[in-house]
Amino acid sequence: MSMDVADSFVGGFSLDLGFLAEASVETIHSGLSALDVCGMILASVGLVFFLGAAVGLYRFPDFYTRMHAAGKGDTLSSLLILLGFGLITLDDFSMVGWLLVVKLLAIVLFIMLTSPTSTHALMRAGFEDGVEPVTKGSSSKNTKKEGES
Amino acid sequence: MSENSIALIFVFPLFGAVLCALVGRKSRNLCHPIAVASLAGALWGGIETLRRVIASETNEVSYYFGGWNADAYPRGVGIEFRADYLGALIMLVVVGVAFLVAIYSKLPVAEETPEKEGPFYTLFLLQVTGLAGICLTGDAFNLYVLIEVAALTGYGLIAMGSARAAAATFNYVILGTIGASFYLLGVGYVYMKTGTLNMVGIQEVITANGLADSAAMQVAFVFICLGVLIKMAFFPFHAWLPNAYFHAPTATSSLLAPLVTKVMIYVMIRMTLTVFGVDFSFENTLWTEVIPWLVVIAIVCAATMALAQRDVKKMLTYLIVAEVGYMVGGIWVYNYYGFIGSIFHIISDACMTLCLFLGVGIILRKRRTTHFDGLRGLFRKMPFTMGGFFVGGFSIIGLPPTCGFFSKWYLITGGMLAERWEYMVALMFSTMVMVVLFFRLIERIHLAVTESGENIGHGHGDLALPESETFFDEAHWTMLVPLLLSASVVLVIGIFNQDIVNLIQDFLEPFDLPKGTGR
Amino acid sequence: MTVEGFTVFAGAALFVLMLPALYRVAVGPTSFDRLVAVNVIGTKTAVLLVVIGTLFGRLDMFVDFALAYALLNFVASLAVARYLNRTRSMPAKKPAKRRTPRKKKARAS
Amino acid sequence: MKKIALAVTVLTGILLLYAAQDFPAWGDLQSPASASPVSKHFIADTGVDTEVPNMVTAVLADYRGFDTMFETVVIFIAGIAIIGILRRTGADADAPALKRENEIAAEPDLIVTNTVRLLVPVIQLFAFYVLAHGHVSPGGGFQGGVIMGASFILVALAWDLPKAMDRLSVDRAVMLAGVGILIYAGIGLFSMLLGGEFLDYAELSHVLPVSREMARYHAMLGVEIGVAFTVTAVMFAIYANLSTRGRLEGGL
Repeated sequence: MSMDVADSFVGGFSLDLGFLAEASVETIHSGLSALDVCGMILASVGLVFFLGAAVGLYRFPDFYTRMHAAGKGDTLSSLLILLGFGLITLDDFSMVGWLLVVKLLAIVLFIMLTSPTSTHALMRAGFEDGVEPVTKGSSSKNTKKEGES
Repeated sequence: MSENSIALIFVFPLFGAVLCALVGRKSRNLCHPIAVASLAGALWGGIETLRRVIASETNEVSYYFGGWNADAYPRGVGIEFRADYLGALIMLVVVGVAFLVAIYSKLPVAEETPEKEGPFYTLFLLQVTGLAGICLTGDAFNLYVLIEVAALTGYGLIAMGSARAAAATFNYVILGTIGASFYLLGVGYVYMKTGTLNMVGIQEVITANGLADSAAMQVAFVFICLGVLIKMAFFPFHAWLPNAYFHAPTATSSLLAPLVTKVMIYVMIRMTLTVFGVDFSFENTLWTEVIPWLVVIAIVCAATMALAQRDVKKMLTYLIVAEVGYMVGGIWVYNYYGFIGSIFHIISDACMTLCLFLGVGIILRKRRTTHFDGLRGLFRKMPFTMGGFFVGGFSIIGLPPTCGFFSKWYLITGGMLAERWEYMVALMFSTMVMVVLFFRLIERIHLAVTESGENIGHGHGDLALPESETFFDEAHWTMLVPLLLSASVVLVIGIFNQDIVNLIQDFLEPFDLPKGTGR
Repeated sequence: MTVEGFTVFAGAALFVLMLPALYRVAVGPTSFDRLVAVNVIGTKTAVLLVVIGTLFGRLDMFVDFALAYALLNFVASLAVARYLNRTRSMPAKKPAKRRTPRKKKARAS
Repeated sequence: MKKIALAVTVLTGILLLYAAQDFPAWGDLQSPASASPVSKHFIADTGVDTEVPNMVTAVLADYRGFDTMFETVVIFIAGIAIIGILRRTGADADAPALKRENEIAAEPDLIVTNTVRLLVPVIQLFAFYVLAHGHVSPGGGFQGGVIMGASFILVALAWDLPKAMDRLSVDRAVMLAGVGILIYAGIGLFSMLLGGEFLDYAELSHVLPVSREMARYHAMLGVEIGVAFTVTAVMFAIYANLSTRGRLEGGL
């Protein structure tokens, strides 16, 4: 999705979101500071990673590969997006802003710990349950078709 | 203390319930005395409340939780309990019935749910809290919360019995949840339109803003009525009731059968009269035309199904469904006397159903079955128990001087004055069915006749039974005394019916209901 | 492009990218696939809560929601993984395709 | 039967939508709902009455505290009922456990246990934060209790139920739930004995060295603590009984 498409997308919603803009004057300034730009870049990178995770989840042939895509892409993209929004929030360096960033970092830390752990637990449960991985000689037809349907 | 009597009605059972939960594991024997004592406290609070209502000039007493009284703050900021004659009378019935059942439940609970006295009495007391609160609350959302309290405890109490009881509860849970959801949706719509949850406040906003034509309010009314009808096991939605009450433990069915459906009918009266107002509820022609016919179908079907049962307890559960039809009909024939009959029937039906279920519980304990075949020779064995049981039966048939006669009289009068002949025919039909049912029972209990009609022995009556089956073996006094008390209450209410009807008339007077013929 | 515009864009993109995961939840084919996808959606919902908080300007409230949501998501996925690990009916000696209804496959292909 | 259910659902939906047309317009000041003095009082006077900045908490715990008390009781009922229905007693408890077919006991996973060991204290701290911060931000007894209960469930998930029951046994959980109700209703009863109505927290200013408004403020915190006790205990008790079918051994 290119930027101007995104802009028109936002423009389409601007009518409905008018009251939000008024409510959010404090946090979001009209001008763009360097921190904002950094944050937006970080969050965009995070979104790209999430795109990878989503495509992998959709397209990969078996449980283990999907797990791979989801476990890595999902964790990293969450971290990046949260950090990006942390930077965006920080742009006036107020006390409240710092507090929020600390809380956001807590979420980042939390996701960093829990997401791989739950991926591991699910993977182990799947392996012990006997979910069959796709191997070179095996019939990858079935699974592949499922992904495409 | 007297000005807090309304709070005491549920403070005693609430603290009693928590105490039961706390001591329940270690010293199970304490639970029964705690339950009886706290219900005695609640009964005192209830009587005190009724006394205060009679003494007050406006015939109602308000109690504002959290001190948000209507003088200093806008009405509806806090939660209000309003006791008028209707609420106070039915609350008193609830607490009184629960008190008797609590005394009665000592042996059945110890035998049927061993080692679970703690949870049982906790749920029992909270059930009473919920039901008594429903009768007094003046807040539509608080009513929902209390309905949920009563419903959840009911599920727990029923499912605590056998494995079959747990299976039967499942239907009840599903239908009960659907009913509660409908009620909640309706309350949500009402709040959307009126901006208040206080019952009096809603009525004021409806009249002040002319909301009677509003589509949202009408849909809300339909939803609330539908939810309440499901909860009270009105005919097409009755499927949960017979199985749930049949498989429930004795103490549970003795508590729930007389109270739950009646309290929901009270909610319907409260909603139609106090909250939405008479004009709104009854000038809505389609709805008012449909319900009386549904009532007719309900009464006839339930009575027929009761006729087909070969088990006393199961038969009684179908009779409850028929009685629900009576009372709903009394409301929707839209007549002053119909309303008197409905309200009076709530009171008398609670007492006589209690009487019958207590009797059935004793039979079940002695004979391990409630099938018709297990009944023979019982009269000689337990004359007092069966005497009490028959009083309840006569009252359900409607023989004077029991209270059932007078409430049925007012119902029929209401139907006649409103020219609802189909309702009267249904009432007559169900009375016939009950006569057949109960005289068949009496025959079984008195005589040595089996289900196929075959006489055991050669003589008449239970004299022909061997001595081993007819020796005097009365029930334990903790079970017998509540039964006899409830039977005498049935008679006392019947004899002093005029006093109660006067209170009901005082309540109904301001509502301007049609009294004569013609609509 | 303003920060607000980017926030709306990020929220919308997060939502749109959840759809493939939702497809995986609906289609399967094994229950573990569904669980992975549910886990992904749960994590992203926590992120989405932060984004919405930024949009409303009430991030101070929404971070608490997000943290609680991430926590409950973790508990849920652990619980389900534990449940499936425990209730399998055969030892894992011979890997066999289970929980893969044949009919569904035939319909899908 | 399914078709009837579908028809009923569709009919209900149509009715709801039909009625939704009649709703007051967004922000319509003339509608009875907006004009009612109740909403105005909540918005304008919450701070005056109770000194609590978060009016949701004030409405929940004070204006409609009676509702909230019974909602807590509902949770308590759920816990007690589950125990009453599922708990094996007497001869039942000694019967051999119903083994599912070829069931394998899962052993604690190294990675999961280490992560959980790291997280549980943090989660419990967060629970306290949510509970205590309810006056100014979203949160309060229910939320804090859920998070606290989740931490115990997490221990039971990572190791097994006995390990969690070392920390909070089910019997003690039932007691804790009762204590929670006792705290809530006790504050209400105490304010009644001090001369007000039930749950009239302002009367507590007779015994607390604060103004009537601040008495409400502090009593609300006490009430939330009671709610948190009940919710924590009931969450854990329900989990323990459901996951082991009332046997309280092994766990999921």
